[in-house]
Amino acid sequence: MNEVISSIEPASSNSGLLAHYKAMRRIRTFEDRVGELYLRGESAGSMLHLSIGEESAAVGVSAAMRDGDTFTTHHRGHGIFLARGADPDRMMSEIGGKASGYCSGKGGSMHIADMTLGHLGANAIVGGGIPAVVGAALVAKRRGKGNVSIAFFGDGAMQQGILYESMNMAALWNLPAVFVCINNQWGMGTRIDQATKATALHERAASFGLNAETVDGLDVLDVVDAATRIVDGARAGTPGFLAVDCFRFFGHGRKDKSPYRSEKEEAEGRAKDPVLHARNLLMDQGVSEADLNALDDAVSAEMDATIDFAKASDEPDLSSMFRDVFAPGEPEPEPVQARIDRVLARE
Amino acid sequence: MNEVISSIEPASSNSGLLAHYKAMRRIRTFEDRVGELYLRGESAGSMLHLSIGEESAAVGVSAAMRDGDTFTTHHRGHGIFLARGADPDRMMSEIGGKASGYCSGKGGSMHIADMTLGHLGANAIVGGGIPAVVGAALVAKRRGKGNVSIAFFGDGAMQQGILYESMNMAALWNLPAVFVCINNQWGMGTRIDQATKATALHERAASFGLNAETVDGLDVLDVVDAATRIVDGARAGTPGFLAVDCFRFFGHGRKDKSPYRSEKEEAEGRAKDPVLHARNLLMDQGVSEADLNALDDAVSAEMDATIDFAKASDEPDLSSMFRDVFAPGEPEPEPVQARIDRVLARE
Amino acid sequence: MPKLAYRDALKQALNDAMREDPDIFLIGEEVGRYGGAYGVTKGLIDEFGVERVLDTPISEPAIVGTAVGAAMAGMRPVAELMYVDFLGMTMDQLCNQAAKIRYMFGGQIGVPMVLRTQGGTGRSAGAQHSQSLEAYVMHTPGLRLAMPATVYDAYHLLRQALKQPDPVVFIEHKSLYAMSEEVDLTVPPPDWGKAAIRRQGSDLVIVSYSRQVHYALQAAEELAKQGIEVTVIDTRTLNPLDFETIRKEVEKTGKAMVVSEAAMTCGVAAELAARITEECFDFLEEPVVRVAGEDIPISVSVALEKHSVPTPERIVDTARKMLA
Amino acid sequence: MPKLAYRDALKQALNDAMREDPDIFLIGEEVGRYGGAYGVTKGLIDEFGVERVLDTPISEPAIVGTAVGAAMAGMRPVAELMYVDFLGMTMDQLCNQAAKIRYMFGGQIGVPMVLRTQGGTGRSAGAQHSQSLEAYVMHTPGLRLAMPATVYDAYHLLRQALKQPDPVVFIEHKSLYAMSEEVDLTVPPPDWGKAAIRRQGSDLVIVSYSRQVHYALQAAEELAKQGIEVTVIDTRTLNPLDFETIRKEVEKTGKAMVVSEAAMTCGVAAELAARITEECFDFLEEPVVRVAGEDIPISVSVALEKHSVPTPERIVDTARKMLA
Ligand SMILES: Cc1ncc(C[n+]2csc(CCOP(=O)(O)OP(=O)(O)O)c2C)c(N)n1
Ligand SMILES: Cc1ncc(C[n+]2csc(CCOP(=O)(O)OP(=O)(O)O)c2C)c(N)n1
Ligand SMILES: [Mg+2]
Ligand SMILES: [Mg+2]
Repeated sequence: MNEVISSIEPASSNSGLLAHYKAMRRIRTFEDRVGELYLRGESAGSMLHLSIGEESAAVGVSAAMRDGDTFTTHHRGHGIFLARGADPDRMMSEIGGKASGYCSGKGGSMHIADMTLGHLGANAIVGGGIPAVVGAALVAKRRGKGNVSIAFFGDGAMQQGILYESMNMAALWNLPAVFVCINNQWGMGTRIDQATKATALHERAASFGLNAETVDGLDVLDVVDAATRIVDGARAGTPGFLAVDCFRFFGHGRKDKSPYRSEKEEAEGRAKDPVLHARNLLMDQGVSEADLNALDDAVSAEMDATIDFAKASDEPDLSSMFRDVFAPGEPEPEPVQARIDRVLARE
Repeated sequence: MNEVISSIEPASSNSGLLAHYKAMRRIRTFEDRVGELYLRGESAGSMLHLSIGEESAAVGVSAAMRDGDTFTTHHRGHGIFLARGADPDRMMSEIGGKASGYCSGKGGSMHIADMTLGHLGANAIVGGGIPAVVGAALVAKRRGKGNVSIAFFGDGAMQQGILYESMNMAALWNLPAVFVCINNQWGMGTRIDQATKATALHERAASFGLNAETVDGLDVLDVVDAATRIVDGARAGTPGFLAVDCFRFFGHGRKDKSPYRSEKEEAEGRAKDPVLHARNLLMDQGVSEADLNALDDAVSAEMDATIDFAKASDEPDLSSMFRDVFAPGEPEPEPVQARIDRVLARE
Repeated sequence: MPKLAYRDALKQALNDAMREDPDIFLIGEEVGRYGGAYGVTKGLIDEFGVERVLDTPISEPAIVGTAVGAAMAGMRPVAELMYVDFLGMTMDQLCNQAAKIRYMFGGQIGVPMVLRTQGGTGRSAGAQHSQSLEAYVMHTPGLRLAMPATVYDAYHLLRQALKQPDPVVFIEHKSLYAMSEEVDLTVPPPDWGKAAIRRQGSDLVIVSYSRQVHYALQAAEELAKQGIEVTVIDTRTLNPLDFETIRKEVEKTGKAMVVSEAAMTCGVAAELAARITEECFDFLEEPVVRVAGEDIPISVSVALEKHSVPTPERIVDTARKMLA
Repeated sequence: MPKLAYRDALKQALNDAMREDPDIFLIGEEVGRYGGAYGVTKGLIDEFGVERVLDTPISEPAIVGTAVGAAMAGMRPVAELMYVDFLGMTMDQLCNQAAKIRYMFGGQIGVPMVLRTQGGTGRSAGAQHSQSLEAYVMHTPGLRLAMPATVYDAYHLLRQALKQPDPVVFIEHKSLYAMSEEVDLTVPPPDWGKAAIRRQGSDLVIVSYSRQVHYALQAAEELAKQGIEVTVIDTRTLNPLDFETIRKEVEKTGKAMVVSEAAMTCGVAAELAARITEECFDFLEEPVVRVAGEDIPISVSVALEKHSVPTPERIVDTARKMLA
């Protein structure tokens, strides 16, 4: 038990349910904390999208991944990044726009990335991160180390044309690419059946020649199984598509109260709680509530600390503003102020 | 027989084979003539794409259309426009970049249009004309006159994402929209199976909820039947997709010798000649070769005349250059020369 | 006089225009049930129904393309792009189709559509949700471009845009939505394409548009305290551009500054500076100075974001140097 | 010295670079079996195989996005956009992704890709195949932009582009592909980002790039006969822009003309004119004159097309008026 509590290694496909539970709990708790930070107006960014309710997608697919695999996420990608082993402190401070964050405070929640973990980047453009995995998969195939590249996106992105162009190329070239649609039923205030007549999402991918499945996200072990099939298929040269059915527990943004959803739908949706479901399964399997509470507390403590870390971190220095537009060593763009001063100081 | 020869009305779904044959023959002959004009360097435009081999798609689908229906075409759309009743003289002079052309010489082969016939425009952007039919279908539905809007495009456009966005919207809103893919097997030097693994093109459309079929273009009557099913379905509120299998007889452009195609493929492809096929059927049905020759001669004469018309037409006047950027009555953009002169004549 | 918010003036304009013209309809993401990401279209779906307020899938290229087709077929669509930052997905339909159709087809038909969108900084929305991309539009022949700075203009420029025979890109500023002003909408508007002189001074002319007009006016207040009187011109539209008003004012003072939130290089400020210089050269005592956005992406960091675009302080400082 | 065509110099550059760097690969429509719409990549697929010369479906957005991902994953893609006119479909991937990734991610990674494309008039290819869209690129922070005018530069600028750590948009001119020049490629190239003085004169400086450099040189020949000596600067790259060379020359003559095929309003000519004016104001005897493309779409009509962009005649005429 203890080593599970202390470990923050990404759970693998043969980790037990307890490890998956912990991975999901860490996401749930992180999102709770970042939501509070945001509501207190202490996070940078006017937009914050929580993945609460989608933890099994992040953890289940992550379990089918291995070192060297790369991935892109969308605007609701905290969970996936955590499942892949992200440092929650540096995540929290990046979301807070602090210099100690993953992207030195320049990216924030929607543009977080970490090359060392294969995270090629979150994206604020719906569908924007999808084609990059085709390129990364192309390279993975060249390098021949058996790695895959996975794009994570929401059901709303199913209506972006670039997804079909990307899946077609991946199929044409037999690339180790996987397209994971986290179907939380909603895209802002639009329910999936208000965005398309074709709600059996995997059928579209199948029509382009990919291995395609839809899995219910309630039980993380089901997601692990389906993801393992799809991801292993991709490693073997047939790109795949996986839709994970779940529910967006909160609003689109943390402040959105989802007035467009009925009480009934909210209640039914929240009933499909993958974290609670795993917890109950564990208790059925004889894990004591005390142990689970201990684990939850340890996770809470870990995540509370991220807030302190973020608060204690500095804002980025203004001198960093012109850095990173181009590579180190390249001249930085001339600041407008410098131009003005030179122009006016000419005499 | 004679009235058929003299009429250039678009053939309707209950016109006999003879009318369809004539419509196809007119396309074939027009394309022959414009090809000659081009090879002699007398047409404007460095690009000319002939629809020879695709006549049954143009005529067959056109037969399922009626007055008030609108359509967009692609860069190989002469045949469809002719089938809808275009004046070949004004087509030829437009392709020649002459003032007497449909677009006053500004558009040419790839940007020809005629609002009076519902032709919302050819397009030099592969897939560029597809979403416009969703908008036109939206309007047709509002107006309630039972009209449809049809997008014609090639197999290469099947790999453009905007097609899927457009089909999805048409399905979502039950629009009278039809998507016709003229599958001539090639996109420039890329055979369809080199552009996608999913060569059963209609399956993709079906996965988005459209009525979708593929029909062999050899026999124009088969195309008429399939097109009538699909188009009538669209009039009834279920958008449709039709792939017409055919072969691109010439190169991508008239000067392209298609070195990337084998002798064998060329021969087999050209054997699938919808015009010859219809002619033979007519003879089997007892139409005399003499009558058919007479018809062909009449068509040749008509098309020869288009060349003379185009040649006799004037180049557009330079004064027309700044016209039509904005609506009549709006100030025209200031010519660069006028700006320069004003700037330098300031003292 | 009643106070009205920029956001509500836009809604009012849509509401009034839709009642007048049955061919106007809205099409875009979240414009209906959700009421628009910034609440501009809230309630319109109840007023006009799903037939005239179309919530779409997330398919920007097809949304703009659908509007193009609907406009050609005789209606007057108002397509909404939630953020101007998404323009990059739609520029083929906007610039190769909408902008060129009248010309390519020899004047047979126009594309009377309005593309409503919003841009600019101020919400710490990051590099892909904070841009000012009006230069892409202004550079494209065949497109009109309006960028309202005031509540009054939010209403009247949108009403006028909805009467144009050609495609209009209408760019709102995300930081102005909540701005309220006392305004009498019954005052007849200036002609479409006319600039407005927001403040009259004798020392320097500042030419701007959208949110930066307010920064220029704040700067003008401060400068007045220091004895410097500036004229502030709000171009209101960038295509058509009312250059005559700019010329007259610049010829009076001989000094001009252009202020734009867009990246400086090849931006709107470059065009305005080049145009003023070539047309008013003999009157200029100083080079036209560009106070524009930095040539960098916008950070999510509040601190970095703020300094990525012009500030009232920089406008004041620059004006003082120009008059030193 | 051997004669080499612009088209073949480009192929040579790709060939040499691909032999040197195994991580370079080509990806685009018809770049392989067909050899490129204008024949630039002909034969490279035989030389390097389908693994390094990838023919793609017609999916511009995904082609650019794939290149972005491959570049981030450690290779060096050369994506081809058959016509710069198709940029509109790809600007999200190019401008929101490729251009901003290094910055958004705090410098963790760059996107060392080259987007090869071609633009300009001269083939009566119509409104959607004849544009000069470099201003969209120049206005976007994070992108490099190279536009070779000579055979030598076609080779060396492409070789240098293939060594850049950041995304480079490389725009060829369709009317230059067949141009042959006697050229010694072994002469070491100027540093990346340095402008070239193509002709030295004392009366007027003409700043240009790409095909218009040749029009400027033709005009200079003619002007010389009339006793007017002009300096012709070829910027070679627009980002980085070698302004120092421009400044030095303009300060010598006090007169400058910028020549660009792109539409005038908000175009590259606007930026160059604004920049020259603000930096060289006290040296200018005349306003910087913009000889640019008309603010209209390009017609398929040969006659209209020719007059939609600058001609040597107009450059000559304008120079004479400037010196009158
Ligand atoms: C190209 C683009 N269009 C629209 C938006 C605005 N937007 C942000 S998230 C979102 C909904 C996305 O829904 P979905 O893909 O299901 O993801 P979810 O929010 O449910 O996780 C929209 C419309 C955007 N960011 N990018
Ligand atoms: C967006 C875009 N990409 C590429 C091209 C160049 N191009 C013109 S036609 C063509 C092939 C199109 O093939 P298909 O759709 O099958 O039509 P076909 O030529 O066979 O009629 C290509 C690649 C273009 N005009 N537009
Ligand atoms: Mg969703
Ligand atoms: Mg084809």
